Amino acid sequence: MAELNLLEAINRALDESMAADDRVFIIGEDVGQRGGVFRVTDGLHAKYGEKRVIDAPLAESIIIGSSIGAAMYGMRPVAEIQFADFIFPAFNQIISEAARMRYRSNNAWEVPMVIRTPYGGGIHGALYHSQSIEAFFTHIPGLKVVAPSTPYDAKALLLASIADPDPVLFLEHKKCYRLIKGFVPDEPYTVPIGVADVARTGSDVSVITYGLMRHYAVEAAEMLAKEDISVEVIDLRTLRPLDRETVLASVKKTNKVLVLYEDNLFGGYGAEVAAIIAQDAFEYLDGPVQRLAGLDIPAMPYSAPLENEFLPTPEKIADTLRDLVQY
Amino acid sequence: MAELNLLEAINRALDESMAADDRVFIIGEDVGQRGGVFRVTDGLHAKYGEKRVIDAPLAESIIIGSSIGAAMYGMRPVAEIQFADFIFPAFNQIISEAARMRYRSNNAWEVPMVIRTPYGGGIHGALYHSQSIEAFFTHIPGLKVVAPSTPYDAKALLLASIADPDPVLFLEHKKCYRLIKGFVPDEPYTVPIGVADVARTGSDVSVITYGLMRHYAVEAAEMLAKEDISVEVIDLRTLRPLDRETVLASVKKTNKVLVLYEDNLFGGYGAEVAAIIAQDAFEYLDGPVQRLAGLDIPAMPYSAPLENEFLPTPEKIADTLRDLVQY
Amino acid sequence: MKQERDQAQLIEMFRLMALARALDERMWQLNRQGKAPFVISCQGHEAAQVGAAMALRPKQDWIVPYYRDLAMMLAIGVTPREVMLGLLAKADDPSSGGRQMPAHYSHRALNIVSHSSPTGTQVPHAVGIALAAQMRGDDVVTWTSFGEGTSSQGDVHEAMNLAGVMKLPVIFFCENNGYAISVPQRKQMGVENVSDRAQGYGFPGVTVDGTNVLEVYEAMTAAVDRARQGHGPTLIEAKCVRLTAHSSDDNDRTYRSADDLKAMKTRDPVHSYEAYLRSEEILDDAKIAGIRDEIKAQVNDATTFAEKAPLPDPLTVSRYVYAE
Amino acid sequence: MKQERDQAQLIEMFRLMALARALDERMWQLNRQGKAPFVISCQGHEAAQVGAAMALRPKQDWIVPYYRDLAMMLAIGVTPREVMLGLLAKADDPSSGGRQMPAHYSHRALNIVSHSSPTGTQVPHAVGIALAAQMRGDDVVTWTSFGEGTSSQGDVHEAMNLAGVMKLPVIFFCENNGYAISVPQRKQMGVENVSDRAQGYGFPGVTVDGTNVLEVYEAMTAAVDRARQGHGPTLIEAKCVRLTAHSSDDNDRTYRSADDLKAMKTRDPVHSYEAYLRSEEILDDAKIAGIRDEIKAQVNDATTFAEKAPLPDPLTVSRYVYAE
Ligand SMILES: Cc1ncc(C[n+]2csc(CCOP(=O)(O)OP(=O)(O)O)c2C)c(N)n1
Ligand SMILES: Cc1ncc(C[n+]2csc(CCOP(=O)(O)OP(=O)(O)O)c2C)c(N)n1
Ligand SMILES: [Mg+2]
Ligand SMILES: [Mg+2]
Repeated sequence: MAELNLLEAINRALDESMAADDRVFIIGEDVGQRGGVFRVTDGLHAKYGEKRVIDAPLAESIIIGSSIGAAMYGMRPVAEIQFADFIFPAFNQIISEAARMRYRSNNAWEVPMVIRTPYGGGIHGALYHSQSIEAFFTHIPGLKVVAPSTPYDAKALLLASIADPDPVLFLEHKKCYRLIKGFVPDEPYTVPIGVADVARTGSDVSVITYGLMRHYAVEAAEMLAKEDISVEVIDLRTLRPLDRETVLASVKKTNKVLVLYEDNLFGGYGAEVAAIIAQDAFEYLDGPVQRLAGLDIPAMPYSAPLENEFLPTPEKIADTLRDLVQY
Repeated sequence: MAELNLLEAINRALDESMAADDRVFIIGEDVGQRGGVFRVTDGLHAKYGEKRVIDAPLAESIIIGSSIGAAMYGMRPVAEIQFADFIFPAFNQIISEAARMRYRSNNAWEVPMVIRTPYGGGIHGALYHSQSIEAFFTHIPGLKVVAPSTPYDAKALLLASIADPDPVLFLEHKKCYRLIKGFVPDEPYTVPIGVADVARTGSDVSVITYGLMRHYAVEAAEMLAKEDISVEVIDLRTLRPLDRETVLASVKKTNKVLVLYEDNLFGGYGAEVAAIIAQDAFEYLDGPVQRLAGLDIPAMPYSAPLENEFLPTPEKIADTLRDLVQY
Repeated sequence: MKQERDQAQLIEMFRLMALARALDERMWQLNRQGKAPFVISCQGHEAAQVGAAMALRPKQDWIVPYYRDLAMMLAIGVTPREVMLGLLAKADDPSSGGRQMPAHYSHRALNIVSHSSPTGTQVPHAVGIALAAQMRGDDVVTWTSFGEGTSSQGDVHEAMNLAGVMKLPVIFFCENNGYAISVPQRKQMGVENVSDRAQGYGFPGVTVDGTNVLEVYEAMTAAVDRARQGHGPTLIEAKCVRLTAHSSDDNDRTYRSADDLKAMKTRDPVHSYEAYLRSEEILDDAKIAGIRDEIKAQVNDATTFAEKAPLPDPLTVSRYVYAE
Repeated sequence: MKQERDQAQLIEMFRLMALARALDERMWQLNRQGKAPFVISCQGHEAAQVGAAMALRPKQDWIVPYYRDLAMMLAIGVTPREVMLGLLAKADDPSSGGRQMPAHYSHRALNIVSHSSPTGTQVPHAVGIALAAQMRGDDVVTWTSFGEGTSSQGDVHEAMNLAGVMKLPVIFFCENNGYAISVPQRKQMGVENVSDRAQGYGFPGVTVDGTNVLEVYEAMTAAVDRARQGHGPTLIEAKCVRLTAHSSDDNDRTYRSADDLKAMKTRDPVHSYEAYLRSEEILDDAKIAGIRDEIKAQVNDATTFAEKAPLPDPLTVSRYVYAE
């Protein structure tokens, strides 16, 4: 049992996978000697060599496209996109190819690959180093999308993703990389894809969230606990397939719900969660299905006074929950 | 006043725009002598020449990317993507560039361009000639998304889109191209971007929809009228900006709502509409916010027995509405 | 194939080309009869494909094709029955069980990789397959094809570039028929030859007459040898003709003059190869009639077989989104 | 610039290069002082950029730059004050009002186009601008720049291809410093020279010593003439050195040896140009001191000015998503 930050937990999972299965390889920009711009792949180049930790040319579509081919051949590629904001040149390969391969070939072919990428804001990354991208990818049947928020979950879910026979987009919140620490067992353990975590138990209102916002929600819940408001926080961990049961059970228990995410509000992933609740838990609702999310502007600006406006904060979350509880 | 089909109405709008403003030009694959694979640009090459109706190389990213540059220079490009399914190679240019240009330059630059593309299913187009793409693009602040379903709306909205100072994605349902006919005035008239249409007035239940599904919803409403069920059909026409007022007014009136779309259900555009209703019209709801949409499979298969399973039909819509009214 | 140009081989090439042509013509018939909603042809590309296939080892080498590659499919081992199952979108279609449009070939047992409709996306896959084969130390060559129009796509550039960096055992095979649907080559690129691109990636590029099966075979043999020896990729551009409209949804009279169409027919690769084999006295009327009879029977059999085969069960529509 | 290499011009080139260097060094100081969270440098690229700029007509030609182009910006007319406003993300930053990271240049009045962080997306924009200028019959040349790493992106291929087809008045300027962050050129491409790509698009490609301002100027002048005469694009590859880490977020000791770094310093373009001007007796100690004093005053002024300037008003965060 070691205390690791999120980044270290991911590094461990990569290392263990590569040690256990020689079909696993890493491909991406600066993943080699540099160990990745965030140093997530630190040490792996030295340990496994440049044939298994491949510094790719600066071209996202071929990073993904060649990983698809290698996966079809029988390898287990783990592709890194340096920032989630730079995944869009590979959008066509991911959604038209990786995600549709099994279906279109009537199960003859499969694409067992993982795409890892740091996403999310709050680190002065400006418009193109802060984005949330899950709304695009959770809409795609054939793809799985995982977004752990703790070192414990990150390690196990990355191992599960690499073992999964289908393509998995693995989202790493870059503000959590060094900020979030936690104990990670040395012995093997699992966290299955598709199972949410009740991060905090409560009875007055549920918050459905993931990523950095899980931590902000817990902070808000702690503030509200002092006011005798009991908040349940659900950390989805996997965004597709969504753990509907856990979400609906929580809403049916508390009868009030806030869907919280840091991406732009309109058309964000939380819209789907809210829509499911509004249809399937309608009879249990004692208040509107509330949403709180990032601003509807093209992306987070750089200058501090502007950047600070973008994200929900623990205070804003607490305010929203207070109103909702009083509804 | 002429009776035109959707395709002809769009052709007229292109022709009138080009005649009125020499900054307007068309660029796309096969748009020239061929007049487009659906013949939407028929006759324009002959009339305006190959400098204003440009047959581009087979490369979507440069079709959009060069249009962005030309728009910044002061032109009014109308880019055609031959099938919506093939827009993804240009995804990065559209969302990272066109949609963010004004914001990122603090209003110094703008990208007044239109991207026209046929979308939607039901024409034996299989996985890659049938897709709905609006969920990806309606999530993007900085972009407008228009999806007319009648010749009358299509002509006016295309003229409005070309005149708009911001980038507009203009979605043309390919099954409607020849199927849907209607009278189109010869004299000038306008349909503003951002205003929904009450396609049918009713009092028992509202259907919020757009595109081909508007016509299916009206069919269903007509069936149900015989059973004394009064259905209101809202055709959004513009998907972003969404006409929240019209949507909420209808729901507040009927107290029951079905959000209907043909794209895959999970994370589709209708999720946002449902989420807005669940939050902002909560007190008026006498039943769950119901959704009906395409299947959650990678895309519509080719073989007829499979293809027929994908889309909501007027019958399925009527069934859903019947249940909802009885709720 | 020990002796490179032994007669049996030369005749087999002819048989494959003629079979592809006959099957392709039958597809158009079925289309006109309303039985096949969509057809896209290999007519005019037969020599390029058969010449290429003959240099590959079926089931060992990997094939990453595009929609015009009917003759390649037959040469690698897809049967006419299987092809017809695909055309009619029947349940047992090995490509996709009727899920994809016809001519979106795939055949797992033959290492023929499933491709999609967006043009050019298959080229990166081929590079990834070659990378995997190189990593595993397998004796595998990967062949991928695309039209000259598709060479304009960014994916093709990125794929060739990576293959050049890593010296991958992959052959880029561009079937240049001068058109991307209606767009002529001069509107697609500022050069005569797509093969000129190769030197920008650090490997050889060669242009051959794609209507000459033997010329193609020779260039392919050299490229396969290169790949196998670890020297990396080759770009082969085969100048073909497109003897039909782009597809059954197209009408090429709107953009090709009657003269152009006529001129093109003089470059029919099946005719010219037949003439060559006659002039070399490898084939004569009787032998040709024998081959054609056999082909006709095969095509008839495939048609009947596929027409009788069951359509997919609608209940299967939601299967195989993920592993089951 | 009538007489091509008159002394004033040669000195102006030096002044611009030295100003860019001094401003750039100041940025790193501010970074170390915790005042500027992010810096990305032009150090080692000054000669390439100034040589290029001198062949362009400010406010008439269009500039589609990338993040290393500080010296180009200064040469076209962006002031040191404006640059510093951008570095410190102040409200009056002409690039973005502090919305983008530093070095994401834009200046509407100078026809300097806003670019983003995803590499290579600007290159298609340049082609579209050139297309528009050609359509309008305007006497405008469009210049766009990118690193050699970025030349691997599909967008760059698609852009060059279209420019070749339409013979557009655009100059593709590749600043090749041998690295894409940590990835050395040999892992990026299978060729020595990015300029080899041009022949695959049907226009000239030339490689020049990007640390030699006069050599760059000459190649640029030829390319500008070509463009102006309607002969179409040119690809110029300027071999530069990157004298700093990739950015203030990078640590290049993890992938460049001390020897490599030392060797690179010997190719410092500002030093070598100063030495050249001394050897030609165009500059001497006194003149250089004068220039450096003037530059120092400018850099100090810009720093103080920008430090005092107001930050953006948080209430503006939602403005300009659409036209208002
Ligand atoms: C990304 C994408 N854009 C557009 C299309 C529509 N389309 C299908 S085939 C084709 C032309 C292909 O031309 P070429 O590559 O030369 O191949 P050919 O058909 O001539 O063999 C086009 C534009 C597509 N399938 N995919
Ligand atoms: C699409 C995209 N992928 C990755 C990055 C991260 N990134 C920023 S600069 C850079 C290297 C650029 O190298 P090069 O083009 O040679 O320019 P240089 O910095 O050397 O001048 C990378 C990988 C990015 N900005 N955009
Ligand atoms: Mg072609
Ligand atoms: Mg570089």
